[in-house]
Amino acid sequence: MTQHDPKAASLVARYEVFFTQFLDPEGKLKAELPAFARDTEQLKKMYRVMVTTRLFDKKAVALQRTGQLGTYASCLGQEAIGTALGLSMQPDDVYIPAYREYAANFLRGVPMESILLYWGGNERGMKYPAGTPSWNDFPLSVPIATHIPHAIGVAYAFKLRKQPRVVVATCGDGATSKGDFYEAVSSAKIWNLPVVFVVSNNQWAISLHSSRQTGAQTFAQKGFAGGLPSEQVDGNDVIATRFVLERALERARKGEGPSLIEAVTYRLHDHTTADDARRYRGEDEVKAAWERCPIKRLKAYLEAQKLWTTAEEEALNAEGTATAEKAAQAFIATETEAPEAIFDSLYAKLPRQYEWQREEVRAAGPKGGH
Amino acid sequence: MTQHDPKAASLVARYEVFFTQFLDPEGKLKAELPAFARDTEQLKKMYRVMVTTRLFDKKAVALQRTGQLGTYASCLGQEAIGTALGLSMQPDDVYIPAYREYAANFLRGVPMESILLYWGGNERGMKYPAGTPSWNDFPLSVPIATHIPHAIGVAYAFKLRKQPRVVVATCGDGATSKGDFYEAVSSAKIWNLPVVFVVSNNQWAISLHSSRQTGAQTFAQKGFAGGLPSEQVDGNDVIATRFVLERALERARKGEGPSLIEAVTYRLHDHTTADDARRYRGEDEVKAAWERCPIKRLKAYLEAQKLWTTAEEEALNAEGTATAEKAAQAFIATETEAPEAIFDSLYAKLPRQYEWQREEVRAAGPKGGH
Amino acid sequence: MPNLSIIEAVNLALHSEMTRDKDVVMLGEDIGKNGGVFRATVGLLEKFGEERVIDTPLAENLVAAMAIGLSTQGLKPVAEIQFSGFLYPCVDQVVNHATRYRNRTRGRLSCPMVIRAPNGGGIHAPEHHSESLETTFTQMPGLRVVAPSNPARAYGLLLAAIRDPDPVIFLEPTRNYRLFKSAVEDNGEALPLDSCFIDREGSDVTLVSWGAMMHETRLAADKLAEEGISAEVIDVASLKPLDMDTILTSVAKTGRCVIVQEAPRAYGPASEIAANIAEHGLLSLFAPIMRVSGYDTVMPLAKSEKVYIPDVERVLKEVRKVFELAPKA
Amino acid sequence: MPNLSIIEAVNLALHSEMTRDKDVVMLGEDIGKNGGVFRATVGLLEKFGEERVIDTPLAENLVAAMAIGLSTQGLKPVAEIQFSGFLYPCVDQVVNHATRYRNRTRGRLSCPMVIRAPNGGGIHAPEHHSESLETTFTQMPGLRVVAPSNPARAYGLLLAAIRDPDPVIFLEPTRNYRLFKSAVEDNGEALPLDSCFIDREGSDVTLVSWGAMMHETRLAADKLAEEGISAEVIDVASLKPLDMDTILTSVAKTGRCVIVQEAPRAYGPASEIAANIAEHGLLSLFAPIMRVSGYDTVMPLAKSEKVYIPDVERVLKEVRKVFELAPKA
Ligand SMILES: Cc1ncc(C[n+]2csc(CCOP(=O)(O)OP(=O)(O)O)c2C)c(N)n1
Ligand SMILES: Cc1ncc(C[n+]2csc(CCOP(=O)(O)OP(=O)(O)O)c2C)c(N)n1
Ligand SMILES: [Mg+2]
Ligand SMILES: [Mg+2]
Repeated sequence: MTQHDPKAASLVARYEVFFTQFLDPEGKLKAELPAFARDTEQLKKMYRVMVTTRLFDKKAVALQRTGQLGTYASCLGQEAIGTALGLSMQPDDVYIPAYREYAANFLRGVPMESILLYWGGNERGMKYPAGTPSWNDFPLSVPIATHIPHAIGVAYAFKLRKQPRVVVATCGDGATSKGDFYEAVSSAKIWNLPVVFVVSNNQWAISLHSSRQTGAQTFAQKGFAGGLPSEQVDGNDVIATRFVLERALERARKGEGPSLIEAVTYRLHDHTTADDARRYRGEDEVKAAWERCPIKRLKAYLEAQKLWTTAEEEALNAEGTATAEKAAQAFIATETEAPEAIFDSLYAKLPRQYEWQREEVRAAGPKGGH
Repeated sequence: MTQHDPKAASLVARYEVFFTQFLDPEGKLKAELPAFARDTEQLKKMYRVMVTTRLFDKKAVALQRTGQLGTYASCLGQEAIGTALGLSMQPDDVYIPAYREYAANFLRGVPMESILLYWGGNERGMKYPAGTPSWNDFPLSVPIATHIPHAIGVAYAFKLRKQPRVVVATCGDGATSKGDFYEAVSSAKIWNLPVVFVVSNNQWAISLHSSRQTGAQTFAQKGFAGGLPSEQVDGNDVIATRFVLERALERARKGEGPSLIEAVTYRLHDHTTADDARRYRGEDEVKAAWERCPIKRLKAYLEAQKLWTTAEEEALNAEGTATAEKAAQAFIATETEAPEAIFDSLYAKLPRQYEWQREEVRAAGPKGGH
Repeated sequence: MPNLSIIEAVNLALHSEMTRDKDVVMLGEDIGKNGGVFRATVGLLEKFGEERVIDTPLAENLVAAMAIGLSTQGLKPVAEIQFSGFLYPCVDQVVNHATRYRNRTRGRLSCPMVIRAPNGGGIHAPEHHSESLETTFTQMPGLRVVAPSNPARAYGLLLAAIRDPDPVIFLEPTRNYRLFKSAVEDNGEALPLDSCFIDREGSDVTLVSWGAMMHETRLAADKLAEEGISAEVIDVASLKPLDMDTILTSVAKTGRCVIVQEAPRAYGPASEIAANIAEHGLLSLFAPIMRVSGYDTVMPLAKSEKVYIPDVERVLKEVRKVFELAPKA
Repeated sequence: MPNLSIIEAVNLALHSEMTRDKDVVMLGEDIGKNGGVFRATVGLLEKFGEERVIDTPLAENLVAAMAIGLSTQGLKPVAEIQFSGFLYPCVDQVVNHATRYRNRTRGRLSCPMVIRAPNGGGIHAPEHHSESLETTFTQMPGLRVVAPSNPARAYGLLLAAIRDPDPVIFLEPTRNYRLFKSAVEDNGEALPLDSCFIDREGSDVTLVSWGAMMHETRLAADKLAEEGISAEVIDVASLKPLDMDTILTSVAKTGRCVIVQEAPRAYGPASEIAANIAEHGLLSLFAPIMRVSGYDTVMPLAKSEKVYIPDVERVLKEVRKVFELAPKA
């Protein structure tokens, strides 16, 4: 750091990054729990969602390995963030995700098969069910970071209409390198918009380690570039993650403006099923990361508190496995759309100029998928 | 600021923004001067460059007002930054500017008429003279911010070749809202590149006041998003500006990496000659800004120190006016290029496919400019 | 009916539709107090307030993305980009999101939005301020691209663009913003977004153009008339979707076609029109289809822009070639 | 001579030129240890070190801009973009800077750089991974756009692209990366960047294509041969600048032309080729110029991509139309 001559240099601004954690990797409490986490049912619910999500993930990977699903991005090890997101958002809020935090999608009403359909290459997947909170959510975004600034427009619409709604936009550590991420962060506070940016720092962007992604010491501090309250949280501690999220969402809902949260986690799986992480990272690193797994730690805490029995665990596993299996069947049973469907949601009404193309496709009939 | 539970939250990082100033608006010393500024010749040189630049600017505006020059962006009030830049850079360094800091261009060997030719719509303007430091500099960049990430590539080349050269990229406050600016800032430290980013915060981006440009309290703190040593300086204090610039350049040259400097100044003129600032800002604001003018304050200091006489002032004005006049004449005397010149620097060798177009243009002959 | 310039007609359309529909919002750089660098948004801030007339930070990619976000919520954003040369930063957002949200959510989300920008050269502006961007956008599925050529069409097509349920790129003819005035009635009536306009009827040759180049094209038609050649002039107006029926009908009548564009020649809009004629109208052609265009060069700076922009002479030269190859009977 | 796949030929060209010229550097996402998502850069990091093989942060606009900066210093950067759908963020940097530095400085600065990307669909990849981007770049003055269709051309054209003193967009046929192997000699010899290749000689009809669609085009020619129709197959290879001479010579011989592209139909590359034929080769045509193309839709997800991508049947259908209108004598 630069040595400043106190006579010539005056302090103008100071920014600090804090890291919040309630449950350490062993499941030991570090501080008094927030209200929601003193409610046993809430604790069990968070645990159930994480475990069920992991069982879904296992099934999805299995489907891909057996040629029944396309490239799939696993959420293994990141279940806490999606769970905390889903539980801290209100139904009327809008979720603008990247692609990994499936637990949040599920909690907002997205059927598991919808996620499978999307990765399976069927457009039906992103038409979420009407009547659920997910109806207003944005689809999974494969193009990295470019969905984030949409949150500025959505949040501006809420403000314009004086609606007490909040937008939550998520992305990965790699996404923070794109201008799209920054342009949203830099501008959100100009209008004091109700938006919360969440960076799931899972340490890797495919093969690039987070330490090579930027010169910044933390991803949280990127929020300072927009003057946002910005902090780090242990993204594998579902309690801490939900706690800081609820705080940020409440601030936003009360009109106190945007914030940024860096949730520190770890991608336990390959980047996607098309990736082989052994090319670029060591087994030890991954083994060490398993020790910080979000499910393991909450389970340890619940058991230590005698709040969770082996029977409950078995029931949950059986139920979750069945749910995932049912979703897989529903996915497999879903037909590919009619060929001409590629024209039917292109415009509100297909311009007459393109009708002959639609007709050609309809007449040619199905070509068969892969 | 968020109240953190000390048991749950630990401090991870702290960043501070300092503002440096040696000469206050009245020209009073606030701290002991850095070495270079204890040399009277240096002080006079800085003063001469600023005054000469202002006289050039006056001439350029006059040429535009009389229909002899196209749209022109005035540097009125910002002469200190360009002067400090030009004097702190080495000949082998590379300057990647926006468009306002003409003093730096002049100090690096760009003839005044080149700047006039550019704004006059003659491509010859950006072909700087061989043999001067400017030969390796980048042209003025009208598209905002998109030139900044070029500094990453140039600085990387210096590092790869182990050359002790530094890249200086400048932009305005408005430019900091573009992803291009951020992508450069975020990545520079990954490779610890020899680059210095300079933001000339002249309070306005055409009609948008800097307070509406971003939610950030300072533009300096945007550097924290890339982990850069970042600071604010009084951009109307040529001594302070040169001081922090030389410090940053030295760090970069020694291999200690990139930095960001926000030079706080004020745009005394309309945005360009095509703009009328009275539409969006009050006269009082401008009047107050004149009190902080960089030339006025250095002159006050020099006179207080009895280092500057009325005779010297008159000589300088006469000389500067003559120089600007000579440049204007050279500009007016410079012919428009032959029509076919629009093909001659498009590719190293024009592909045969386009030769007929060049021939058509050559055959048609000059069409006359505006 | 007041006589208005094109820029005044644009301004009138914006006032008119913002009054009619409170979901219409404006956003862009310097559109508020400053009224836009070309004054297209003058008076909107005063009348509709800063919540609906949004001065954005300096980031075109953000402007496009923000418009997308606003539009998904049922608002109808009209974004201004100061010069079409600064539309390039919007490309990714437009092609990867604006044109796709409806499709990828099978109708759940949609983007009723307009991005307006002055297009083309001829005003001696600085570097990067005089480009012709049609081709950048006309190739994008799910998009509409409109380029009006006179005040009444600017008014009616802009209303249509704002009311259209899908994204529209609206390219305004920079150098003709104030070139002439003609009658514009503020009747709130939109013009169709999928049809060419027959600007002038004729029987010997079809001249096709749009936007600013319609001016030179009309002058060329005048000149040809003096020479006893009757030119039918078609204003494409909506480049995407492209109304080939009107063009093919005209070519079937005249047997000769010259297409006039300011954009660089290679892979430009004129090529699409020519290709369609070569596929569907070949048998009615008496002569090759000629294209008048800008050159395959970077848009020159002010002193040389006249070298680049096709003038009436260049239009006439190609028309004459056509009649040399296929003389009037 | 080893038999290589297209991706192996690309990798060989990179190894070969980095060995030959120490100013050649690679940059892009995951190109180092990971060897690139398609393995195009495998082995480069190990052989040439991380200073010359640069893993960049996740920002395509930065990758393009960094390549520009490197190239102005006399280095020869070869940037990889993981999928052509992610080239859109590079558009602004390419059109506003890479293609202009030489021109705007009248030769003082220049950008000898290559941006490589896999292009097109057919591998059941996720959303945004299967687009065809030719038209986005072919319209940019000062640029070269290349799209190889077999291993030997991938090798020779990539060497030429790296050695070219100006920016080149190099679009590789994703679904054919590993489709077949053929002989490639590592002789360091570049192929011309301004000429089409006559892939197969014929006399009855000219089939024009490039990149991945050359495969279906060749299969169509085989089928036509069985039917006694002799098709001349032209691999455009370099879309910009476009070698019309070779195409026009062929059409003068055959009198029939069908152009095959994967990109959406409207304003696509085929239209430029057809327009040039309509201007310079009209009199030699026996029949309309047909275009086989993707549809004017967003590229569908994996299950429906076959609906979009032209197959041999669609190529044959257009060819048959041509012979119906102009039967073989
Ligand atoms: C704009 C863009 N560039 C590149 C890619 C290819 N890609 C897919 S995921 C990914 C890494 C993303 O890393 P991060 O943001 O950390 O998210 P994570 O996958 O780790 O959750 C890349 C480079 C893409 N999908 N979009
Ligand atoms: C990409 C881009 N968008 C918009 C413009 C139009 N424009 C020219 S200067 C300017 C404001 C620049 O403000 P700032 O960065 O603060 O620099 P200043 O002019 O104040 O020195 C704008 C919006 C442009 N030239 N480039
Ligand atoms: Mg990651
Ligand atoms: Mg400014």
